[in-house]
Amino acid sequence: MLEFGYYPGCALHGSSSDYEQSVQACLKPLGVGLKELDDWICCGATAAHTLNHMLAVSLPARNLALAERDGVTELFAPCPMCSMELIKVNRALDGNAGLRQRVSEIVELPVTGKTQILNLIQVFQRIGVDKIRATVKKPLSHVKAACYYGCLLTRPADTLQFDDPEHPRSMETVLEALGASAVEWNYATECCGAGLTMAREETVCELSHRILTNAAAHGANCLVVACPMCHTNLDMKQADIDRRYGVHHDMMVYYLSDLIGMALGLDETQLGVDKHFVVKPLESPATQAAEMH
Amino acid sequence: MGRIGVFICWCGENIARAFDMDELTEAVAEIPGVRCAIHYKYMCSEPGQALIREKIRSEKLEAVVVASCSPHMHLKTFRAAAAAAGLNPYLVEMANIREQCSWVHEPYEDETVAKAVSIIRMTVHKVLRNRALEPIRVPLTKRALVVGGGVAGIQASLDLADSGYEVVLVEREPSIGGKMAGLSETFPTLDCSQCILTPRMVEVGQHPNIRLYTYSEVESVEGFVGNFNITIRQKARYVDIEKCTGCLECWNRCPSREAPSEFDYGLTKRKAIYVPFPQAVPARPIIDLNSCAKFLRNECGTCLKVCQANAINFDDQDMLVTEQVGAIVVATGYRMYDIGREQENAKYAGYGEYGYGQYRDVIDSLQFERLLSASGPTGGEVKRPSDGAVPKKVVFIACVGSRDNAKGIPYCSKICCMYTAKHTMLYKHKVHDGQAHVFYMDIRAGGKGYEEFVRRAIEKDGARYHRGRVSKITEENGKLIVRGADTLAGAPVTIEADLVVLAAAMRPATGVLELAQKIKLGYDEFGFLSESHPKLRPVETNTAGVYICGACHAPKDIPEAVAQASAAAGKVQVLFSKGELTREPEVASVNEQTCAACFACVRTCPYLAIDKAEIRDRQGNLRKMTARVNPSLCMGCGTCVAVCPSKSVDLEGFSEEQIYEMVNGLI
Amino acid sequence: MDHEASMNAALAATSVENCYQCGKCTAGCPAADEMDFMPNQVLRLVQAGDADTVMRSRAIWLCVSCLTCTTRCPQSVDCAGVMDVLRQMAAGQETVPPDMQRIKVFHRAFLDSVRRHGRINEVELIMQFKTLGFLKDRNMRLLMKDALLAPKLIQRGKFHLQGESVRDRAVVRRIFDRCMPRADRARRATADKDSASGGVV
Amino acid sequence: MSEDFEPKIVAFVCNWCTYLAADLAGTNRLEYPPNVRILRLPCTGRVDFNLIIKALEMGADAVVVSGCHPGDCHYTAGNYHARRRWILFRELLETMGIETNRIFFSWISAAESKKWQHMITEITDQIREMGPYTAYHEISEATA
Ligand SMILES: Cc1cc2nc3c(=O)[nH]c(=O)nc-3n(C[C@H](O)[C@H](O)[C@H](O)COP(=O)(O)OP(=O)(O)OC[C@H]3O[C@@H](n4cnc5c(N)ncnc54)[C@H](O)[C@@H]3O)c2cc1C
Ligand SMILES: Cc1cc2nc3c(=O)[nH]c(=O)nc-3n(C[C@H](O)[C@H](O)[C@H](O)COP(=O)(O)OP(=O)(O)OC[C@H]3O[C@@H](n4cnc5c(N)ncnc54)[C@H](O)[C@@H]3O)c2cc1C
Ligand code: SF4
Ligand code: SF4
Ligand code: SF4
Ligand code: SF4
Ligand code: SF4
Ligand code: SF4
Ligand code: SF4
Ligand code: SF4
Repeated sequence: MLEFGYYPGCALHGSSSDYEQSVQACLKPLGVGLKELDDWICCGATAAHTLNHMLAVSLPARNLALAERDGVTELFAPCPMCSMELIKVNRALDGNAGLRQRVSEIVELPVTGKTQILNLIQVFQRIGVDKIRATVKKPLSHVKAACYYGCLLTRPADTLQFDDPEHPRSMETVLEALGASAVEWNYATECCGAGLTMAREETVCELSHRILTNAAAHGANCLVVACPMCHTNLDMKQADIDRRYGVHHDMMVYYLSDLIGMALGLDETQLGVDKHFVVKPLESPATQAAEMH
Repeated sequence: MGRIGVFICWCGENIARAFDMDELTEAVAEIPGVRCAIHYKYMCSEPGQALIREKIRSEKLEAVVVASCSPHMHLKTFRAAAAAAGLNPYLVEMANIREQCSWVHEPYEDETVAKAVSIIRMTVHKVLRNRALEPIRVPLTKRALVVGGGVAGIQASLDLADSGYEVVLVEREPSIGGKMAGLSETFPTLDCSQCILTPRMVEVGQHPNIRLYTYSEVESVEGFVGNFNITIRQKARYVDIEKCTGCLECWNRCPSREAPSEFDYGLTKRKAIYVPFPQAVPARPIIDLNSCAKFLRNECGTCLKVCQANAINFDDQDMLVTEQVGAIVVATGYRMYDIGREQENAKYAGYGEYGYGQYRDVIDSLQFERLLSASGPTGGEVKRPSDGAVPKKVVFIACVGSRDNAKGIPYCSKICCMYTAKHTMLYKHKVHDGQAHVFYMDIRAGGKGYEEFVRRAIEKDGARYHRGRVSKITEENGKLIVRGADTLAGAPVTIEADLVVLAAAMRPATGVLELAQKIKLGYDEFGFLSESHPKLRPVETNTAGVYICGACHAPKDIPEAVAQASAAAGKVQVLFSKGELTREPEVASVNEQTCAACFACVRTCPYLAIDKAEIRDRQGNLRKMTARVNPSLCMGCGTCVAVCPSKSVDLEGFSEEQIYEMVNGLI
Repeated sequence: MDHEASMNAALAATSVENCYQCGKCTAGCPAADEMDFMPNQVLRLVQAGDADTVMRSRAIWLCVSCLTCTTRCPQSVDCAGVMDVLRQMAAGQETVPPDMQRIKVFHRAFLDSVRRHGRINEVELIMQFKTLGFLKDRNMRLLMKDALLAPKLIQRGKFHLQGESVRDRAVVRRIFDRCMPRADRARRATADKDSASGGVV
Repeated sequence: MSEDFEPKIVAFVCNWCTYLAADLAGTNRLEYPPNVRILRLPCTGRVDFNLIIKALEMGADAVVVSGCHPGDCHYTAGNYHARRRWILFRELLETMGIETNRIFFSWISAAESKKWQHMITEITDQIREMGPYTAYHEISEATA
């Protein structure tokens, strides 16, 4: 059985609790245990590096220090913003003894920056795509997804060393194991506005609108994300976007974990899919087949 | 030795003004080993030289020091004079008391005189330890190898062959011609590339002095300047080009048409037995086993049946042949930077953001040349690959790969600004209602008529130039959405294009590094071959007898490649103009008994003149390893002497002993 | 390392001097259309030593930190990092254009919430952001706007009215105190007061 | 130091750059003190550091090594070798207690006759100030 340290980050304990529900529900049948990091603190997100460089280093560093204290070597952070901030600090600490010492003093715990950070997709990669394929109970042949990575899952590429920042393929690979298909489209790594959700709605709506439009134009019947902020912008804001642009996107936005859960035979309510703002049944294979006749 | 003659020159007043010449001469006569010391008004004049000759004979001098001007001025003169009197010329040295003494110090000062004496004493100390030397003679094979049959290799071969030397031309592809054979029209004059190149190709094919090996590679190179021994691998072609008459019946009848055409850069398919292009030299087919039905499935054999000349041979094997040459010209040219995501080396990260290889209507500039070419897949009509539609809006992107540190190529590819301007023009000439857009960073058009050419593309043919790089290309509804910037306007620019042409960087040809290692050529971090001196020896290399030309040296256009090729041919002719090669004998040599085989010298020698050698006893058992200098390659810099930890290398003319004794003499 | 030194180090790490003004950052920036200075112009002004002009710009606040520019820059300039540093400098200097105040206020409210609880308390954050934002730009519509969304969130169990706090809140405060320069701290003291009254509204 | 101390300076110069600069200084009649003795070598790459010590041992008060500018070496890279060796050697000399401030490295191209003139003038003045070099003999006596 695999076990990872778990850093939920604020969003998963707040307005993206459906994501946490989904992650936990789908990992259980795959035999993955999560051990939540004790007394973790917020990573500071965009706000910290917008306002104070040292804080942007220290807040993630405190969490890395907690992980090191508790002997956690692999830490799963489902929010790409959190995982990117954690990795960035890891890299900054690595090979800079001066900074390590200074930061250790600030966060009151020794920190070396050696913990390996995993995002959602990497957790699935660790489980093994073949194992997932073997565990699938209900292949998702009716799903034609546009995999949306957003900006932070793959960037900055040389720091994260995760997937091609221009043409990532890791989500597609997982989806194919589920029997779903993925469309080729153009906005897989275009930004949705991420952290500006509240502060600058017009920007966020415009960017998200373009993403939804492009996905539909390329024949996707849903979007798949692995980021709470992307989900917020594309799902929660969808009604707002519809109103603003006089359209009706009506696009399901799944977490990658939702689809895995569904393929493993879990109920949508177990995964928290019912808590999304846009909820509608995707055409099942049966109805699609019926239409073709 | 102890019979040294010292000849002190007045140089009119130039030297004599500074000294009392008699006193100086007397002081010099005191130096141990000096047999006679004489002063004279003009040593380099005929009477002066006669004086030296006479004294060499009468005093039976064993060595000579001329104390006068700089050795750069007259060392050759005096060595020749000594030789005329029967003295080995390497037993003559000069003491520079003019440039470095009388001209720069106050006259008649004691210090000045003392200095002149010590300069002469130092030189005497040295010449006492000079040895009689003979110039190194190297036999010379007056044939040349040219590697690469692009326009540069063709030019070099023809120049050499026309001046009467035999040329061995080795081309890796089934035909010569290189990239130029596939170009449409060429800047800056817009003449048709094939029209000017194919006659030259035919000439190569028919020239009595040129032995052409196509579909062949250099397997190994041994020897050195004047005496290279080349092994050439002739790859199996499965068609005997001696028997083949070139009727092309096989080509017409071959049923397989699967492989992407190399000549059209994948824009069309070709058959399994094919001639690369109609004007190929030799105009003989070749079979690509990877797409031949007989070879793959034993299902065909049509060509075997139809060939009247019995030229098809499925049992053909690679063959090794050897050739002796005296000089080598490398002209292996370039290849395009691979814009796609897959790279042979992670350093050259591809351009995922441009969708090359993903969107069919994003092509590179060599592919666009084919679309423009009258002999190309569309017969010269501009039609885009995806659906054959005539593109009404074409975006050209400059500096793709070039000047991009993040992708591993910081240099400018130099010609893409020009061919991009050419592309916009030719496109406009063919699609009158079309609009060309160019994204560029700087326009680099230095050359005769080049700037005017670019201005014509903009002013007359209406190409719209945007100064900025493109960030991303996406495809929507059959249009390519190009997102760039116009930094002069200070705004992002989005263009919906029908076709996008990427002016990819030029990189050296594949396999050039292996070749360079075989020939012992230097190359830069990008794999371009290094010249000996960027200004004064631009086509020579640090390996004597090896020359470079064309785009294997750096990105360059046809005029430059051709000029360099003629220069390289000229250098070979200079080399061949002598009966045999003679070299200055002031070279290094290794004391093989004391050499510790650390090979520090091997690594430092800039001319790769030192080899690792084995010393074996009579039974052939390895006794020890040693370094060994090849006197034909050593240039006499002495770097090896300084690095040898066991003091086992020494340099003739500047030996350890000589230099120590000179220091001794100075102080 | 004090705040300024760490900012200078951060700016140095961006290699801003390597920028050769190709504009690829601008071309890919999702926010460029709205910016007063294009990303490449921001870089140019910093190179030219005119940080003052860019610190007053709207561009640095419109940047959404998506890293597109940094990812594609041919000179490996960390353009997004430059934006960060400029925001940090501008935030400390009160040169933020009026219509960008909201963004800064949001980030500040965010950090205040973290400072107080160790994690984000979303309800509090929204309340504080809305009131502070309202005090800055008197935008009534905005004040009311997400009030409509809140019930839906609560209904979906996505809003924790209580919010979470970490056990060791004292250490969080100490971390903040060590990182924030004195001037910032003084200002935050007033922000604390504002938010206290904000809580009442 | 005695008033009439005249330093002895040995210059190891390459045949292709600095030697020609010294020639040109002559052609241009650029005066400089006669204290320098020029020893022509093919390349500064030939300069073995034992040579420098030898010169000091034999009574030189200063040593100059001068050749082509980086990138202009007649033999492509000899001057790089010389420079690299010098960096290593300097430490060695310092541990031996030899004053490295009496050893001068410079690049002087064939055209830089003025530079040659200035350098020699300056070094001569400087060494005249420093006085004769006796340390070597003191060291070798001490270690003997
Ligand atoms: C899109 C484009 C448009 C251009 N348009 C123009 C133009 O309009 N005007 C202009 O002046 N220039 C133009 N050029 C430049 C022109 O193509 C080059 O200057 C010219 O081809 C260089 O000639 P070359 O002989 O050095 O190299 P190449 O043409 O590359 O020839 C090299 C030859 O060596 C062979 N070879 C390589 N390695 C080996 C090996 N190991 N052993 C044996 N053989 C080997 C190759 O097969 C090839 O035949 C253009 C270039 C491009 C990319
Ligand atoms: C400011 C400046 C800086 C430069 N810097 C560099 C540099 O850093 N690197 C570089 O590579 N290049 C440089 N160059 C370029 C360089 O000067 C030229 O490339 C080079 O000098 C050209 O050499 P040439 O022999 O063709 O012409 P020239 O040097 O002009 O020589 C022509 C000779 O022909 C003689 N002559 C002319 N007419 C007649 C006649 N009718 N009969 C007999 N003799 C005649 C002239 O008197 C002259 O001696 C520079 C040029 C300039 C202007
Ligand atoms: S040998 Fe030299 S110094 Fe003597 S006269 Fe001739 S040029 Fe002058
Ligand atoms: S049919 Fe035979 S002779 Fe004719 S081209 Fe083919 S191989 Fe040559
Ligand atoms: S045997 Fe091969 S090459 Fe010959 S005709 Fe058949 S497929 Fe073509
Ligand atoms: S020649 Fe022009 S297009 Fe080519 S790399 Fe240089 S500047 Fe860029
Ligand atoms: S450096 Fe000296 S000891 Fe070493 S291999 Fe060369 S000659 Fe032999
Ligand atoms: S003297 Fe120079 S060229 Fe000759 S072998 Fe030694 S290092 Fe090589
Ligand atoms: S992409 Fe990089 S080099 Fe180009 S303008 Fe932007 S920061 Fe400068
Ligand atoms: S990080 Fe900021 S400046 Fe860079 S592309 Fe994204 S929004 Fe634009």
